[in-house]
Amino acid sequence: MKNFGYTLSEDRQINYDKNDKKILAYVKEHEPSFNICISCGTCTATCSAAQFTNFNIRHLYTLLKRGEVTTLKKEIAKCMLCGKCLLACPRGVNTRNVIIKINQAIEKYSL
Amino acid sequence: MKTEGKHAIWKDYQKDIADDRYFYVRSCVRQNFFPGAEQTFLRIMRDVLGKDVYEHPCHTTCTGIGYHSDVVPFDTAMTVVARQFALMTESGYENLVPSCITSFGLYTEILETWHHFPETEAKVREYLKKATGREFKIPKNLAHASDVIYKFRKEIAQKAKYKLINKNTGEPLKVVEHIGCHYAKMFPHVGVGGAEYPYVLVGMVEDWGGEIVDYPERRHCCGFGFRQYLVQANRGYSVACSHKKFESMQPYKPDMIITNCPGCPMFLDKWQYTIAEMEGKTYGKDGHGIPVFTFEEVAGMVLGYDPWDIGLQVHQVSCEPILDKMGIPYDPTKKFADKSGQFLGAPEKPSVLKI
Amino acid sequence: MNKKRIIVIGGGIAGMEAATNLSAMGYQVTLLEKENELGGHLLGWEKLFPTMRLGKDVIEFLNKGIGLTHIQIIKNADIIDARKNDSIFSVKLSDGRSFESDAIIVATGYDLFDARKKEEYGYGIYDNVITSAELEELFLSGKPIVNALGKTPKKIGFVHCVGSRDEKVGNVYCSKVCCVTAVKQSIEIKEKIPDAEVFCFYMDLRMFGMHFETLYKQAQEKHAVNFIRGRLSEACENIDGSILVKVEDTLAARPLRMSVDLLVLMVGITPSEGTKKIGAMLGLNFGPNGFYKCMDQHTMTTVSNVPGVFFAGCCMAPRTINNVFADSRSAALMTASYLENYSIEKRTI
Amino acid sequence: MGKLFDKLAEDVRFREGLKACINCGTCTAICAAAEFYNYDPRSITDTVQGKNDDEILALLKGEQIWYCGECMSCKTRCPRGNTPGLIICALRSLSQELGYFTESEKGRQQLALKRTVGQWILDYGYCLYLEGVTTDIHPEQGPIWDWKQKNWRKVFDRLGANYKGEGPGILRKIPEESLEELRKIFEVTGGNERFKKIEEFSAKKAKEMNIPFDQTNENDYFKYIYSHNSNNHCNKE
Amino acid sequence: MSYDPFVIPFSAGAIILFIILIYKYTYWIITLSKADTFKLLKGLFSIKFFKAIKEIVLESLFHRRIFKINPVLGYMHMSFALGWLLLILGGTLENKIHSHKPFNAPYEPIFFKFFNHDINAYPWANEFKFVMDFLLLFVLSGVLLAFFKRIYSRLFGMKKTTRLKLGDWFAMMSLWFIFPLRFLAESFTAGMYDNGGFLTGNAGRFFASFIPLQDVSYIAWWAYSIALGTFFVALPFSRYMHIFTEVVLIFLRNFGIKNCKVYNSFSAIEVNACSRCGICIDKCQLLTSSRITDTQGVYFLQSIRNNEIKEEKAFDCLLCGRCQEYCPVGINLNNIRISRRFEFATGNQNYDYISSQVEKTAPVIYFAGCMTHLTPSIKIAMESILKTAGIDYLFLDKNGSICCGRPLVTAGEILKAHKLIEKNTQLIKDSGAKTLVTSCPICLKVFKEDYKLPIEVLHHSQYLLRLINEGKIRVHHSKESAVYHDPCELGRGNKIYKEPRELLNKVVNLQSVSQEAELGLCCGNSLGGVQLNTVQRDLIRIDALNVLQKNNPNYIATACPLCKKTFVKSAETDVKDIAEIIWLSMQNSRKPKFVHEIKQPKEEAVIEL
Repeated sequence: MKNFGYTLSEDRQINYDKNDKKILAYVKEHEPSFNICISCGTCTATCSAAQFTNFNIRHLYTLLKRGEVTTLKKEIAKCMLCGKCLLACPRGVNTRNVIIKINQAIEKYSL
Repeated sequence: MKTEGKHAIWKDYQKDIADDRYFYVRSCVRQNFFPGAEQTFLRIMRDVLGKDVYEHPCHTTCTGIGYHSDVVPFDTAMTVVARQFALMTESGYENLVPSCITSFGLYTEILETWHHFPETEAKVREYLKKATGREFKIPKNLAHASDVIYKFRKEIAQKAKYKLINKNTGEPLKVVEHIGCHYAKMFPHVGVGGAEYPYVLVGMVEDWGGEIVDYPERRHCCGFGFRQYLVQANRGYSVACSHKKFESMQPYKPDMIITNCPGCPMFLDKWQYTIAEMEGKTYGKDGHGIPVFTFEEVAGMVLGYDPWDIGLQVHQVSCEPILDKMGIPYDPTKKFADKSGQFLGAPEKPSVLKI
Repeated sequence: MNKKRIIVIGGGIAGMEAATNLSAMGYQVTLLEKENELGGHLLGWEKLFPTMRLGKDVIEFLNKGIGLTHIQIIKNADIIDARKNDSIFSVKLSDGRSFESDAIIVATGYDLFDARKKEEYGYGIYDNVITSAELEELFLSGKPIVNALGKTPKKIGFVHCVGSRDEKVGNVYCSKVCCVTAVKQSIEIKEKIPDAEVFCFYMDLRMFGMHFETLYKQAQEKHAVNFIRGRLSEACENIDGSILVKVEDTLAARPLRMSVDLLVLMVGITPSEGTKKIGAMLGLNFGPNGFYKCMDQHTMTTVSNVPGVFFAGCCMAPRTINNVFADSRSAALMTASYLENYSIEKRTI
Repeated sequence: MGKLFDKLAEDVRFREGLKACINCGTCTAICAAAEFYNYDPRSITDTVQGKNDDEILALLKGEQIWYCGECMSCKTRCPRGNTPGLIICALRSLSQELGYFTESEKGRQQLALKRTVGQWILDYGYCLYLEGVTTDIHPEQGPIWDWKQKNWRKVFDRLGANYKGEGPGILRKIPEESLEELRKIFEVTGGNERFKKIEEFSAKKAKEMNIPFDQTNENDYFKYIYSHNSNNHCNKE
Repeated sequence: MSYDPFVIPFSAGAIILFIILIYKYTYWIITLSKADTFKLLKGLFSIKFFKAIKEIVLESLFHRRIFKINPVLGYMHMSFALGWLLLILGGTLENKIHSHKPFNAPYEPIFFKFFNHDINAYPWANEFKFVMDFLLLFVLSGVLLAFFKRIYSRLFGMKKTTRLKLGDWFAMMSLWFIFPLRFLAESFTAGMYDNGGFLTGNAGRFFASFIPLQDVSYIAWWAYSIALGTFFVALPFSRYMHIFTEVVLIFLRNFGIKNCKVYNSFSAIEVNACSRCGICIDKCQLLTSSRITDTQGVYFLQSIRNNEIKEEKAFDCLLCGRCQEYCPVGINLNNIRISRRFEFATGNQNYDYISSQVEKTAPVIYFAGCMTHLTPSIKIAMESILKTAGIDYLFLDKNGSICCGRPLVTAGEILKAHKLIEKNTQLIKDSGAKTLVTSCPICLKVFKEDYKLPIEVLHHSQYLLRLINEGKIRVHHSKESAVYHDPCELGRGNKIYKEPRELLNKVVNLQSVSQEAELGLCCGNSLGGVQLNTVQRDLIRIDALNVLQKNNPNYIATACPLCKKTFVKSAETDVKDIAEIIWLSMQNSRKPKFVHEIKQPKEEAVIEL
């Protein structure tokens, strides 16, 4: 193979059809309230971890809904499960359990 | 797919294209990479259609590539373009025909800007006067070379020796069209057929016997992106864009790609070689690439010009498969020969891409 | 019996209700409808948001009103001229008939946005791109939901704001009803095809009505409808005939591509041909968006610039059915006030 | 507050490009750069319309604004008639005018562009010039280009070009007086000023990074900016 | 030595039983951790041993705790345990006195009446006759109650009694038959030989009048033996395992061996020590409010014993601790629950972002806690109070909380929690403080239970009381009435019931509510209830509020930000944290002082005139 001094750039576009959504499916099955999330960001606004680091749980949820899990494991690890988001959520999503389920799914499918 | 739907849209985007006395301005990229194309254009215009196409020896680059690489300020670009206008005015022409899509886009953008911000035009006139003492009239008609060929596509079809048809099967050739981004994306009304379903190349292909295939990434940029290609560190982006297009068009098994922008054919041609070398992947039949042509070259082919006069030999992806399909005769020994027919030695073969 | 005559132009919800009210007050009412059936757009609607009540129930209700009164109903009425001489209005039809009246209620309604104008969505080109109205007809027909390939769609996309909030097509306003309609239709789709994946591509979800938000939540909770915040940029056809959509998931801040078996365009509400025609004939004022301009946004919504001409329904702006009922009745009152010289319709602000 | 915004607003392209953004994402959805870079024209448009100097400054100093390929696809689709592409042009101009471009890896590349395309324009009157495009820095041009380079005179002759010739024709020599006019235009319209700034700030940066720098294209700084890719321009967060 | 084949079922059963028991207990004992084994050995030769004996008598025989909670139930259990034991002892003694042999086969005392009919041939024969019959009657009364409890549990004031598994049915039935059969067997024999005490004797004579006793009595003895045998074999596989296990448990517990949050053999012993009395069932709000019927302590332990533990069962419990507060066996249900959750833990964590910088050192640390940041009024009140009291304190989590780790513990993420515990411990140590005050009982719990802090840890209610007593702050008593809601983690979790009430009594008229202190209700949002949905949580909150608001007090006082945040959602009454109430009272109590001060000069002026 010839060296051109560069390689094909990686595609950043979310390819929904290609994305594997088994982690999403696991979370939805074990914590159905994940469905009613409206991505309003209240969770992120109140998040304890977000006070110290760029941890954006709403953004992670949004990505997960599209089957985007590349950064999921690394990011979700920052959560301290303090449960503030759970109390703040205007839609009654069991945000705390969603995170627990995400972790379980990550383990289950050894992401 | 319902093509009548497209025809309905095409009706909304008719543009008037002058029918004679053109002031031709050349393209930097075309001259360097596809000199045969511009040559063919003039040949067709003058010899076949008997039109008056004037080229002023003193015209320069429009600086478009420099402008879109953001090293040339807008004022400068506008004034350089104003100078081209001046040359045109001085030579008594009114119909500007740029060979380059970037130029065409820049001219359009400038005229639009002047239309919305007259003070800018006034400023540019001062600049030009100050710098060169020249004055100019705004062109009465601005059309890209491909617009002009589109206008006379039927005449060309009548005079055609060959058609975009597989002579063995009688099937029309599957043609993928690629329109330069700056042709109509900025100003849909200046493009034949508009921005979403440009008709300029489709019209040619249809009238010359071919069949256009629409594919999902049809509108995607080839990836030139000016600074993105010109600086080596960014070329991964450039090639990735073309790669995306190839991946998207491959399932349709196109026989060839036709383009109206000088840069795109060069990239779509050369990137096939690069991707083959990088990824070991080719997009044509058994290891070959998909031949890429400029609209002038295709016009030349149907008119039966000698492929080596048109300059098909400087393509990286070999054109022979198409020539064979269309039944266009060619002398393989002359492909890499000079004017006198003396062999210059063949270029080395790529390790993956079949030629 | 009051001898005063009123012509109501347009036999949709607004026209029918206004006519009913005025006739009940004892006026001689003539109702002109261009089609050969009363009911307007409602005829093409199976279920209504947010309660999923059947559209035909509402039509039945309106017909009861007509039945209670003595309205002269003229169907297939193609108006070629309408004018006001002194205080008398005269309206001519193409079939030569003509009518006179002391007041006119214009209830010329709306047209759905022509989705072809959004070229990049490929409506009228790609077979599996349809409009919300076409989907509703499909529901109404009771036929199974299949796409152009005759297959039951497993992935369906709903594109909000098609022809609304879009300067490119010259409609800067919000059509008000599309958001909740998309939610309603996505629920219906899920009820008919439970294993389908449904996606709504929206910019803002304008759930302004009392129970709209509940419907929205139900769509998520009960039917797992997906909502992706981003305006569709283009739709292309894949080789298998499915539709490839390109959109930014603005909440993920990443571009997204997805293939759907059926793409439904939520077409907006635009001023109807009739609105333009009648408006020109009677010299009515138009607002910047081509709907009728009323005398005052807050206080005189149903009153026109021509004394004796009053507005009802979507000829003024996009409206929900309950709004239409409200202002067709208010139009009736204003008309009565005009005819009886109460002159409360003359107030200015 | 708004100082930088006002400077941007002096650029006619900015006034043309920015109406009022509703963050719908049509531009990003169709943006080729957004597919391969950490780039989001929507958020850039939103940022500049926020008029916050700090945020605009961050843009001017950052990588983002240099990702755009200026294909202008964004203009076609915007429901509010904005053109993020033009906003980018304005931001890039300002970034160079104020010397912020050297703060970012991609911005620094402006020097390379100035010394190739920019120089070719002034020297030859062409944006691209055969001699400049050699397969050692353009390997993707492939064997066919090598062949052409080896025999260019003959090939151009074969194809009826007027290479370096008098009068009209392909790759003709642009008359000296025309080139003079061109240079004069650059002088009066601020083209040279732009070039000067690119050179000055780059030299300054090279010193700061202490990488050897000179007027040729052979110096380490040039080679560095021309070929260095930190590869953190595409993350999926 | 007397023998008859019918003793085989009994003897076989007994042997099998003891083999199994010995196997199980030795296994559990040897798998105890080193530290625990050491405690065990030390305990055996210490006063603790006798403490244990005492407790065994009180609990395992007299069932004191059950008596306290439910006398009838207590009597039932006692009749079985104590009655049966005495029967065995009595029998053995009687048998010893009768046959002067040093050894007897174990079955001889059990079937004494079958083998010995020469009924007056040994000392105190009549006394024995009476006592043995009396004990039999005592046990039989218990059997009767048990029977009624099954068919109608309300009789015992229990809304629900434990649902049984097959093995349990088997064991229970055989148990129920044992004593009636013994009664019949002994009566028949007594009838034949015309002897027996007031019970068996009379019954015997009565039966003799219409049954051919010589035919049936032998069958009765067989049946009795079989019943015993069956029961013995079924015992280890049924809830009756608790009979012996509880004894072991009491020993170990007295030796200072504690249940930890990771499942170990001590946990196993606790699980087997559950008598499934079902007292925990009624105490569970998930049953009474949320209609969840299968997760209560008894079922949970049962599912562990049957290795059929489901994720939901592990995760829906509130960990409010009401059940364990009332468990007669004193099983630490919360920890066992957590230990099962631990098995679902993932350990995927990255807390490197947490800084380890304290802004200053101070004698007192105030740690608000995450939840307090959601209820700023508490934070503000505390800061104001501390400032007024002139305390030099460090607000450790002023700029956002590093979580204390308890929420992770409740989710079973023990390892993750310890990362946070380390980080916080470091910060606390670096601050050089002597006292740590927190507003959040959840934090308090973990600080006290899992942190090994060298300093004093107080909930603000304790600290504020101290400040008042030390005269550092002044409050005054208002006319307003309030009820106090015991937060789970503060009350049952940390056994802090007194201080908050004392504190409140200084400033308001504290009314009592129907369920408080140990019986205090959970607000429903306990972080323990990981899996509960909004509806289930709301039901709990609403019921709890109804109890609190019954006598519509001026406000509901609580001492936990989470409870406050939860209640305000739907309380008609004003919900205030103790700190807020104190701060309010402090502000009011300044006024009179102030007025008094400005009065002074006026009076002087009058004198001058």
